[in-house]
Amino acid sequence: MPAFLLYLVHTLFPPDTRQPTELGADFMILVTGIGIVFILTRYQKWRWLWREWLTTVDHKRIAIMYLIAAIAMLFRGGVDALMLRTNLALPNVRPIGALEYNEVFTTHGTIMIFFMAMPFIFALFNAVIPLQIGSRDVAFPRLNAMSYWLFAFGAILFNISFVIGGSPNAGWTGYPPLTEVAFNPGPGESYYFLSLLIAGIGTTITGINFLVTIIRMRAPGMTLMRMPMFVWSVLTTSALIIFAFPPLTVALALSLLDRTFGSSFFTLGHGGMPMMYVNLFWLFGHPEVYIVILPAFGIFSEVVPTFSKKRLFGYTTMVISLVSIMFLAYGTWVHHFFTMGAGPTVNAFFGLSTMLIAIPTGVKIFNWIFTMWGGRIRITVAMLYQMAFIPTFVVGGATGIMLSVVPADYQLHNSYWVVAHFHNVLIGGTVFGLLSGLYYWWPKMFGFILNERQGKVAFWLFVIGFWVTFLPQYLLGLEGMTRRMYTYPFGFGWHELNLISTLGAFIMGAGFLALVYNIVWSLRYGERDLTGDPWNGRTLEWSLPSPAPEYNFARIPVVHGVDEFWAMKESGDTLANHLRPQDVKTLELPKNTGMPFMLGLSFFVGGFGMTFLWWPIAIFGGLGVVACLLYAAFDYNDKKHLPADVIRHTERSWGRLQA
Amino acid sequence: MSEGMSEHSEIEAVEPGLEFLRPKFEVEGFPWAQVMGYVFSLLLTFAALLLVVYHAMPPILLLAVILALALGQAGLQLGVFMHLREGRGTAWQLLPLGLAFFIAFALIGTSIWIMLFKTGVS
Amino acid sequence: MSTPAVSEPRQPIPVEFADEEESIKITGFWMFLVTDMIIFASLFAVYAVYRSRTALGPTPQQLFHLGPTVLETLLLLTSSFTIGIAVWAMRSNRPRLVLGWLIATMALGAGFVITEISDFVAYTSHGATWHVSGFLSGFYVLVGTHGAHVTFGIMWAITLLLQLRRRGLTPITRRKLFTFSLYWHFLDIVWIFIFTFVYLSGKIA
Amino acid sequence: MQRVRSSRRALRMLALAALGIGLLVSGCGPQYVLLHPKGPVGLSELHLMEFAAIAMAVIILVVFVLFGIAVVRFRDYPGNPNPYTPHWHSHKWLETLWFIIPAVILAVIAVPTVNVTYALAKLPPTKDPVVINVTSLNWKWLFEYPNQKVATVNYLYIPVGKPVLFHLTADSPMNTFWVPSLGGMEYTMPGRVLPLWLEASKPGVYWGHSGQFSGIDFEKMFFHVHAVTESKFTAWTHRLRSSAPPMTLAAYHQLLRFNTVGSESYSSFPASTWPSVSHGFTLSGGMYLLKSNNPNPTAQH
Ligand code: HEA
Ligand code: HEA
Ligand code: CUA
Ligand SMILES: [Cu+2]
Repeated sequence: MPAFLLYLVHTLFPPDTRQPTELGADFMILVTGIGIVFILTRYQKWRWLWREWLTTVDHKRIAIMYLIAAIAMLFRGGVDALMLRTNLALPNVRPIGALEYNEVFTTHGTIMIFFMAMPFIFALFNAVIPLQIGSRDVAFPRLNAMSYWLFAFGAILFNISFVIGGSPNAGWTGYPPLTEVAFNPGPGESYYFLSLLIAGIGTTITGINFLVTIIRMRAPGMTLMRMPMFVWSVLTTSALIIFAFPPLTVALALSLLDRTFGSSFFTLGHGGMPMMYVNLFWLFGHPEVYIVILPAFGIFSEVVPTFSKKRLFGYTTMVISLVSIMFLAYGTWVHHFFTMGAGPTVNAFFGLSTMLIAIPTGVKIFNWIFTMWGGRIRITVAMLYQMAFIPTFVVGGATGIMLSVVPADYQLHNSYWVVAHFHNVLIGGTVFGLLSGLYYWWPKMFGFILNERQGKVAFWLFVIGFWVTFLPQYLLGLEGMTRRMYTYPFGFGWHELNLISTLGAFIMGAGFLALVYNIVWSLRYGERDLTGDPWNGRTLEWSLPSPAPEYNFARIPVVHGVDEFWAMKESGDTLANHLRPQDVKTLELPKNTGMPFMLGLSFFVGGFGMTFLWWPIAIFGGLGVVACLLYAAFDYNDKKHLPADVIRHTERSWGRLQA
Repeated sequence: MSEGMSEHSEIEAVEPGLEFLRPKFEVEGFPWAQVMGYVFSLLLTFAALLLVVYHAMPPILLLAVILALALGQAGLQLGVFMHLREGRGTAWQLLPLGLAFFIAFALIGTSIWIMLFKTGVS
Repeated sequence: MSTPAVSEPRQPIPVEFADEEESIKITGFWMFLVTDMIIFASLFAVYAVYRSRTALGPTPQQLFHLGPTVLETLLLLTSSFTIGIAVWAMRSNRPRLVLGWLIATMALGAGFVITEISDFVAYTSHGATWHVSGFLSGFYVLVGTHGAHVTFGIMWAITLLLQLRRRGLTPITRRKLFTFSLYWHFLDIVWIFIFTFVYLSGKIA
Repeated sequence: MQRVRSSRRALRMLALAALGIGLLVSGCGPQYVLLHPKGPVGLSELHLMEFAAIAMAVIILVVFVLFGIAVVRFRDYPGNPNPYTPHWHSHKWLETLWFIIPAVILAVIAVPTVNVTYALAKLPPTKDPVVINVTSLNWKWLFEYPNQKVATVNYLYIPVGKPVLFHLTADSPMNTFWVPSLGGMEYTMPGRVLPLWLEASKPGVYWGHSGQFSGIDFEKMFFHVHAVTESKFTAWTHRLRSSAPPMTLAAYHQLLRFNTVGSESYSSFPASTWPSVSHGFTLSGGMYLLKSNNPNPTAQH
């Protein structure tokens, strides 16, 4: 028995993970875990948690769970970033060693992309899309919950790697053969492949779900060309997900087969070909960066008209540009490996296709500017993020164009120029967009408004910190500093700029803390949103109370044009004014179910077993998955009825029902 | 088991104005389309097999011809058996599928192009 | 369900689409097939690139026997036909026929899987395991993924059979049968490309 | 007013940022290796970069100005005299304009991009190159000179004014071979051999590094390129051939170990350390086949 325990401890906590930072993290997690369990037990909230949240199929609640996960992951990824920057502050001074640094930049990149940006956009999809298209729910509510739990357990599997067994350490791109067992014998890379596979299934399902929702569930009268622009962006994003995630799944699965079952795809010998992984990864990876930017574009297309009090400029060209970005996004992936010798014809072709994306993107930028032109701009926090986005993203896009100039990329590839470029678009585009959407839709999601003054403080810290961090990194790129170095020697002239950059990162960190303070403060003291329409909005979600009731619309609206709610308000004819008691019918709603949670848990158990090659556990998890699927197949009792009286009562309490 | 009794209530349940939603049942008869589809699918397969076994053409041409036969077979399955053009919102069935075919072939073609292209500094 | 936003067809539509909610699920299933198609496309791309990377192992020409493969093709084509008839029987509202043709489909599918496994066993017993070369890895994973899909399909068909027996033809079971048939035909299409692109073209010098 | 102040602050911020860039770039010293290339390849890449940078600066300027004007003129304050046009939502010519202008600018960048891409794939026709076979190992560089029959580790000698043709491969995870002063990088990958040519036009010692992360001691994969006159180069090869030890297969296997080493020189090298292309790349002397020889697989740590 002691021998077994020793084995267990040695496998789960191998010597090289017993370092101060990791022990600290272990301790933190333990304390937080005990704290949560204690609070839930103390206030007898277990049942509440299970019945109201863990089993929910309501898209609005799923949105909130996505949001919590995303903010937690922003924190985790941000702490990683601060560790990276601290290590690089001075030459040859390294608070964390190479081993940990490699783990930290890997988890930073992976978490920020897959477990921060993705759930964040899904939070907004879930919170907004059904309301904007005038629908009671998404097309497949249960699949929606399944997506969430697959994502959540994928994220948990990825995060426990830091405390159990050791994190992946081959970059967020996970290029072989570095990820093969010969070079990476620990469990880290298995964690990486398995957690991304699990979360990836969830993401693919989300893509299908929202695509079908938008295709089939729009309110009558909402033709394609009357959809709010955010809906268009989600439609194109979902299509991107559907076509982009399968190659990732294949790339990850093949790597896993190599690691676990000895196949020879990406090995050094045996005719293995690592470049195929690179090809498949970027077949996914490039569309992925548009997956995270298009929703941000959609958000800005809602925020700008609202706060400029003016219709969106160039609706048709906005749609054309979204759709062409969607198509072009599939045709550019080779720009991530121009330097893999595919030859001048291939490189020239993909260089040009990459440049082409600038055209539709530019159209959007100019359309936003001209939406503001002739408007009346109210500078709220949501609008401020948009106003920071335009200059920031244009610089990031411009430096991207310089990378697409093939010979220039020969020099700039994998240098800090690239690091600066992608933070410029990821933070300046995606994160600013998501934060803008967060402030904009927060009242709709939670029923109160985030304090604007505090929000502005967080905003300025974040934006100034951003430029101080990443502007110097362009110059570091020109100085020839390559990425993923855990430290650097003195004498290359890299130290001043690195120090400035580190300083900026801490300013950003302060901005994040201000943001969290803003949320926590507003939870208690924030102004309630009683009208349901705090910003004088233009689209249907603002026609509902905040937060929207479980059934969203007591009666499905009929749509006559773009900005339907704005038109209603202009004609003095809002929905609330003419909902008569006899319009309200008994509704059929999806019933809560524990299956999605159990499914996610089973995947988690199976994934954990496979990571450590503990086959009984892996098989147990697999059986759990089968059991969940069987349960789902034979479960016909998935609907509940919401009586018309209850709905009338709710609507009346909001003052939305005619007497 | 009750031979399809359960449908009748549902047929009555169709709302006025939505009569087209009334379930359409196939008239009893013989599944000619399916049988012909089956025969053609066998023909296409054996054509490809025979061409290859007897090396009927130069390799490149042969490859092209058997791939074309496979495509024909796919079209047959989609049209006859998967009833691709029936249903509601068929545009939304055809569009993604067409796109998927395009992307699938582009993906395979470009991967070959990128990975097998002979490079060299000359 | 609310009035749908898509333009509606003028003439009556096939029975499995009659229920709004179930027809949405069919649309969803088409989208799933799209993702699966891209998965297979990626695997085909892998195979295409790895075809010549045989290392010290056998080449396609040396490895493949067409005999079992032709048998597999016949079995799968026939099963595609039988499930087609099952859907036809569903549309003419004859539940008993549906059950019969569904069982036939499963039997043919099982025949396919057994033939494929015995074929794989023959290859590996000659030492052609996937460890040997990139080509063999690509081959086993492409063909094996398809085989796994068929196996999964058979298990799905079993659950379907049980539901059909219990509940007869309802909007829900009709939709489930129809999506299953889509899945099965889709696997047939994939197999045709495997047969053509892997086996037949492996025999072209 | 709060709103007025915050947008003014935004503008001031931008001005400051622009000034900062200007200062840092104009005051740049020799550490900006990409801006001070020492050979024709790096020079043509720099020219292209500068060209693209100017085009991008124009775009950025246009967007910033338009955006600035919009923000300043159309804020929502009482008595704003500028026209308020809430229903103005499209303009055919404007929208066409911003499809066309970026397209034109891109076309202007695209032409030289394509030209230089093809040009860099060709060796200069008149001169015959020095060939060097480069293998990246964990975490060191092996350079074999097939014509001079010598080999080095972690440093290179090349003649000035003569193109050098590198053949790049790896007997380890991927790296990129990069000498920023001379020109762009190219991957070293197991199972493939990629060509890259560079040329030094001035004598000097230039540092190189790997651009692709390859494990724990990746950071230490610096090497030095000594660009010397042709005669000095010949003398150097003679010296190696006469005084350095030969590289045996056993010595190569020593290099395969997961560690870092200093500079080393060899008077010869075995043929089997270079991949053979038959059957999709095999390597009889190296790690490709000798899995059992793989010294310490846990050396990641
Ligand atoms: C949100 C994410 C996002 C977005 C939107 C983009 C957008 C773009 N990216 Fe970026 N990119 C990344 C995220 C993103 N990227 C990431 C994460 C990496 C690195 C991954 C890794 O290796 O780890 C990367 C890497 C990367 C590379 C590879 C670098 C290398 O490794 O060598 C290249 C090369 O071409 C590139 C190019 C571009 C281009 C041309 C755009 C264009 O879409 C930009 C278009 C926008 C504009 C141009 C601005 C607005 C336009 C106008 C105002 C109109 C007028 C403009 C012109 C006429 C030019 N990116
Ligand atoms: C959306 C994606 C995203 C986001 C938001 C960020 C945000 C940040 N990133 Fe990230 N980054 C990536 C995506 C992202 N990054 C990717 C994909 C890579 C490539 C990885 C790879 O190479 O594989 C990368 C790599 C990367 C590197 C290069 C590492 C290397 O190559 O060696 C650096 C270095 O400066 C860096 C810095 C930062 C900083 C300072 C932030 C800041 O914005 C972070 C701001 C901070 C916070 C938001 C949280 C603050 C937390 C606190 C204040 C809490 C403090 C409390 C305690 C310490 C207990 N990132
Ligand atoms: Cu910069 Cu000289
Ligand atoms: Cu990209």
